[in-house]
Amino acid sequence: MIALSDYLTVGAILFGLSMAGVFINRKNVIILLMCIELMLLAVNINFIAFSYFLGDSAGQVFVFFILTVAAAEAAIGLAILVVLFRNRRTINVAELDSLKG
Amino acid sequence: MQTITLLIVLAPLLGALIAGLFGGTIGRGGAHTVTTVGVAIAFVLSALVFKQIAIDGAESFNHSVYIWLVSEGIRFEVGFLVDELTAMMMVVVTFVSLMVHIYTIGYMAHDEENWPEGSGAGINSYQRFFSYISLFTFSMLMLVMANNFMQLFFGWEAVGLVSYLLIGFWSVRETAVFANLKAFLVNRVGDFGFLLGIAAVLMHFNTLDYASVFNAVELQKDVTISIWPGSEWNIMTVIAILLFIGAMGKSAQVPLHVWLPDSMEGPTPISALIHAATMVTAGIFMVARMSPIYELSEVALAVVLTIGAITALFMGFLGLVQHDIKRVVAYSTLSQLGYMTVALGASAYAAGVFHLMTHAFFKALLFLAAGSVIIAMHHKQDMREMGGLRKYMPITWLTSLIGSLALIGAPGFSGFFSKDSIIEAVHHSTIPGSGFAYFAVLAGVFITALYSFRMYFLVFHGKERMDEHTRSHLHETPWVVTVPLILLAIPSIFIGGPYVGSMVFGDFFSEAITVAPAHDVLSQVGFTSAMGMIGHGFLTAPFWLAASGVFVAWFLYMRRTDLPAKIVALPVVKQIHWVLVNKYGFDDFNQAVFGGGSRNLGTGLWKVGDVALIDGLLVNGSARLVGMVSAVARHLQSGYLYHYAFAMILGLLALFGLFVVG
Amino acid sequence: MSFEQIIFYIFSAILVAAAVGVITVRNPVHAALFLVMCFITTSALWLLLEAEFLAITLVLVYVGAVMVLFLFVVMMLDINIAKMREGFTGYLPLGALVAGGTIAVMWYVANNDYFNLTNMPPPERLAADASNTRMLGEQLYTTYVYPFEIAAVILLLAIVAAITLTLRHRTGTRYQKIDQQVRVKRDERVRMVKMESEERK
Amino acid sequence: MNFDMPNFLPAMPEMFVLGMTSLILIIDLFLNERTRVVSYLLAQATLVGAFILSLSLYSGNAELSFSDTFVLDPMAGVLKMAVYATVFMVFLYSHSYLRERGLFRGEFFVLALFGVLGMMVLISAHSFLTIYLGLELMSLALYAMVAMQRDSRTASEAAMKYFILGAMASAMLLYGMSMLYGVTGTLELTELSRAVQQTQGDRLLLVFGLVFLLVGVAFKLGAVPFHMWVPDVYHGAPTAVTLFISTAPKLAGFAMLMRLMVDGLPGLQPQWHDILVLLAVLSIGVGNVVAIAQTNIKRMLAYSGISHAGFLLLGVLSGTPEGYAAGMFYAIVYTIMGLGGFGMVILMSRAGFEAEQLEDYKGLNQRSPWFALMMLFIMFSMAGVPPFIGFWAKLAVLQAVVSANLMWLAAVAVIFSVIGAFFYLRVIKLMYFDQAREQGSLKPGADLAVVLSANAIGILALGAFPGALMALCLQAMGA
Repeated sequence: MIALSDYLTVGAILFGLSMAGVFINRKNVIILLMCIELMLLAVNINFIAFSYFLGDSAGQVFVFFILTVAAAEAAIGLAILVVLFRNRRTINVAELDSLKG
Repeated sequence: MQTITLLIVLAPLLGALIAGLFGGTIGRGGAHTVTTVGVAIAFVLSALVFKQIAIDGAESFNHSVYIWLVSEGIRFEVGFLVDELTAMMMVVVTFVSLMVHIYTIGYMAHDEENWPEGSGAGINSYQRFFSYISLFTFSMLMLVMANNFMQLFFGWEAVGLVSYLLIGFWSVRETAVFANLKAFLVNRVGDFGFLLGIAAVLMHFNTLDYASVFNAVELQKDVTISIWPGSEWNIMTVIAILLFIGAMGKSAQVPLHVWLPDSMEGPTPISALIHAATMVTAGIFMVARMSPIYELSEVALAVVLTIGAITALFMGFLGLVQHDIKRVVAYSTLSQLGYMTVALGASAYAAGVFHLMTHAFFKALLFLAAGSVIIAMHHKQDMREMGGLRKYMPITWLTSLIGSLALIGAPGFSGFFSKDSIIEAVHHSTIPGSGFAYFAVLAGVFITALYSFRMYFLVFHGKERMDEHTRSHLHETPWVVTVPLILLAIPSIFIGGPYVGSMVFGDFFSEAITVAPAHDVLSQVGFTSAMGMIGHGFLTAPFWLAASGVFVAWFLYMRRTDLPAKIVALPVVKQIHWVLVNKYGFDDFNQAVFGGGSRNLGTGLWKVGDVALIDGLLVNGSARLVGMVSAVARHLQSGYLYHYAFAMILGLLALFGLFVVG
Repeated sequence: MSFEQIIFYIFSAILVAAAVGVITVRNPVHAALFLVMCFITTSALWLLLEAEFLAITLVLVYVGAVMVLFLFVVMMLDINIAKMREGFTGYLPLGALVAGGTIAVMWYVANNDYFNLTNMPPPERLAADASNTRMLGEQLYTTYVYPFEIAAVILLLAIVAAITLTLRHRTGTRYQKIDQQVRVKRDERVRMVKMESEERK
Repeated sequence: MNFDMPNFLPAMPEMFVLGMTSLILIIDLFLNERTRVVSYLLAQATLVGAFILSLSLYSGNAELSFSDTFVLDPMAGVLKMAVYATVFMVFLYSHSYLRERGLFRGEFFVLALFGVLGMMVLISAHSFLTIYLGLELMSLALYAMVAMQRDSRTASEAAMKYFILGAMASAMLLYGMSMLYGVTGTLELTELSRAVQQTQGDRLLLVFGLVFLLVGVAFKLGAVPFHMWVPDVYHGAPTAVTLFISTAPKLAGFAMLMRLMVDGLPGLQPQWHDILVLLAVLSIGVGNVVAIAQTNIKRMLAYSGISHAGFLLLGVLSGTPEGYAAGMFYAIVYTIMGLGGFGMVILMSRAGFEAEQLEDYKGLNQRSPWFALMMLFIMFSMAGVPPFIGFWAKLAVLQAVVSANLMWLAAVAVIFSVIGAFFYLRVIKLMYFDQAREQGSLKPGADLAVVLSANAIGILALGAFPGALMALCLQAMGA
């Protein structure tokens, strides 16, 4: 049998990896957007696992909404990315430093 | 009564707002009309109030106008307390202010010449000036009419604020801006003490209302607090001294006096109104108002007495070596404020306040006369370039003479009554330090006469030392200038005699001021009538000291004009003169100590003596430390997204470490 | 080890490996493909958890739409991948530390006794004809109708925002406006100008 | 299957705003440059209408609807009305600014109204689900608004940073929600609080979820160390958008904090109290200290906003209704002051010139004594000088802290705000005692002049009569 904690562990590993991904990635903003998708995926795994083990459908409903919002979020994130690229001809994270102090 | 008091306060405020906000629209004429009318209304109504309270003997008035907030039982409110003391102050403030308003119309008529060509700052400066002085009148009235500490503090800060604005009025002059900064910094030190004092009052009495505090002082008089372990202080002493530190800043007592002479950078009407007649006396007024507290602490009274005596004597000396006509008057103001403080220290509050009143008239007169001379001299202020002005400006000459005679206390003039009362009161005082104070005020009489008449002779008599161009344009100033001089000259002569009997030695202030029987020196002096005082005056030391002062001045500056230079050249005198010219080295000492780096802040602070030294190091040091931390910390905001993300993750991990795992 | 467990561990392993791939490869196209792999393996895990509808949605919507959008943008932006390859390993240790720290704490929590098999046993498997989709649909249109509407607004907002941000009217492009071209009159196109004759210089 | 028709009445304002926003979206298609003002007027009308609706629905009771995912209580009523009023002011301020920069498009108002709708949902949320959706609706609108100035390098950089960090923060918030859901088995706040009370023994899991939740809230409020986006976004965004971001969302952020902590997790009060203390101290410290080194006024106001967020937390962490009321009071007051501060930046700017540097404020008194005075009001109020409203706000939260027996915390807050007073006073010094860099008096448009004057005088007037607003906050918190 697979315990709830096993699923949670998978979620935790995914979440931790994607957080580290935001931090170690210094070249490409798109990868950051992907890391965020990964984070949401980790959360979704948690919710579905809980939903199953608690026998409560609310978790699945929540995931449904997270998926919706994440799609909207991806669209806006990519739109901002396009605007950024048009202005700067780069999406290098390390070059996004004109605002500081 | 409530309506009247509100009107008195609001009329100048309204004038100030109209002139300040719509100055461009209503123009010069509109601005001076609206402010002058506002103050005139306040004056007429104040006179009415004075008549009701002081002459008809109406009940004193104490009402809250508006409760701002009640917080844990403490009421923050606006209210008016009008008793004899307040009524007198109101009349003095509004009268001098009215005179100054009228006078300013003439004095500032050509203000645009004081600004560089095309300066944006000079736009509407005339209207702005009127707005400021009316605003000042409002603030000062709020201060004197307050019935609680919070409003007192509001007025206190507001008059300070306007004072800074006016000292730095000609903001294109570097000296004006520097003087402004100096006044601001020095007053901060005083205000800090004042605020602590109010905080102490709040802490111990749990109310800010005067009446409630004064009712409670008797019960609290033996309470002590421990400021640092092992030292017990009487709470009354602590409160009184803290409040007095505030008074020292505002009323320019040594060592917080350094800002007042420099404040002469402001336009002359301001010097008359704020830095001679009214604002600087706020400290005196405040101490008199707090007499129930001061009476319970002999230590505090001794401090007040000593500080006052030092100021009265040593600041007078400095008047002897100044060449700038306004600075002479400024040092004379310092010295006279010292006299008032001495009176307070000797528990002769009535005499101090009486001197405050007479001084307001004659010192405003002297300042405005000096201003009149300055107008005629095309804004030159050096007395060495004057002389013989008597025949060109007869009205200014005559009124100056009256003012000077009042200042030195010539029998019969108003200053005589007030000053002699103080000297006699100190003579009878038993407070520690009164011996020194008596000597200081006596010697001060001679010094006062000497510098006053030195100025008088240098300006109005003797050789005409100005250049040809200036001489050809010399003439009496217009009526808006001379009329206030005449109007101020009248009380300078006559205000003393009729009122000294009741105000100083009678029971005029008995409701407003509390004097412990043991300290009641004025009743021991034993005068009853003005005439008796004059008769007595001719026989006592002060008169002869003053007369000899005048004589010496005449001898040195009229007969043997070569002598002053020779005297100064004498070895010993030369050194003393050097000390005096350098104002006892207050400024240079600190300059040397702080030097370079933080010069602006340093020079402002060092002048405050030891306290400021510590203060300077601490404040300066910590300010710099904060600045450094700030500069370093902003580099954490590197602009890099991954650093920001890292900060968030670290924050998260730290919260885990502290609250989940730990 | 039961069959379920085998499936779980295989897919989890692939999932974690693919996630590592997403955050470490330089080429964004590869990263996107790794992410697709993550989604597909996750949907397999969700099937184990009887969330059939969401598992399918994840593949259809995420892999089918969102990841295609990602790839589309990657291609469109024409990024110089060669430059993307510089420096990176320098931060890896710190990154590993962060990931390790976070995962350690989360693992510590996730393996709390509270979540083990005795405290939270898996429920009985549902009957073969139980419809996950129907269950979700009933919930969504009754209990969760308010959030459902808000989600609709969010999607509308996303459309508006994306168009606002990216739609450009190219100034250089010429369009044919046929109706205007047909309706044109002679006076609008030809202007007679009278001029003095000029001398040849 | 049975389905009870939910009570739509409490959600009338939300439905109205949504309907109007969609209407504007359609109408705007048929407008050109000259008639664009119709969108603007409709947007303002939407806010006014919503205000009237919320006001008429305002009552002393809490009303749940939509299967308990929605709540309308006095706090929600007051905060929503504050949001409408704030955004109304934002639109007034922005009107000419947007026009001068070619940003005067229907989308601005549509996005802003979507943002308002998000805030309303968040304020009225009574379940994790609606909190999350409201938060996202608001945030997504804000991200897009920051990037709206498409030809600005700084705006797009700011938007990107804001987006990435914001998405990270909401992912963390979600993770926390998933943990709490896993432990309690519910998403609904009342049930959650009951379940938390019943959980015996080890609270490790709950606290673990709590930390994640607080990260999400702290990010929205801009509390240290989750504040890094604040200065960059405020700086990079067009000032009209900065004005929007810096004001109304704070009210929503406060509501979110209250919903999660007070409505949902009162059982964990000792734990979140400690965390909030830490966040508050860091925010007040870092905000006030780093502001000193700033030369850009938008950044300076951003750091000032961070310190204000710390003060706001002080009110909440005391854990008493009076404290919550103080926090709410602070949030509303901060909104008013933030409007004035950034409004001044808009007023000083003109086409082709952004008055962002502190230097631009030199000698303002010579150029316009009136606006220098107005700015003085705003700065004094932010510094907490009586009699301005900012003073009462600080006093109220400090009282709450003191009554919670956290004397040291009050002392720390006071010390840092004294340090912070320096940078506010520096602005005043620049305005009054320095020589202007450019000559010529300041001539703002009549509408801006009136709005700013009303705003600044309001700060003074509220300072003179703080009682009514305070009473309203107390009533809303049931204190």
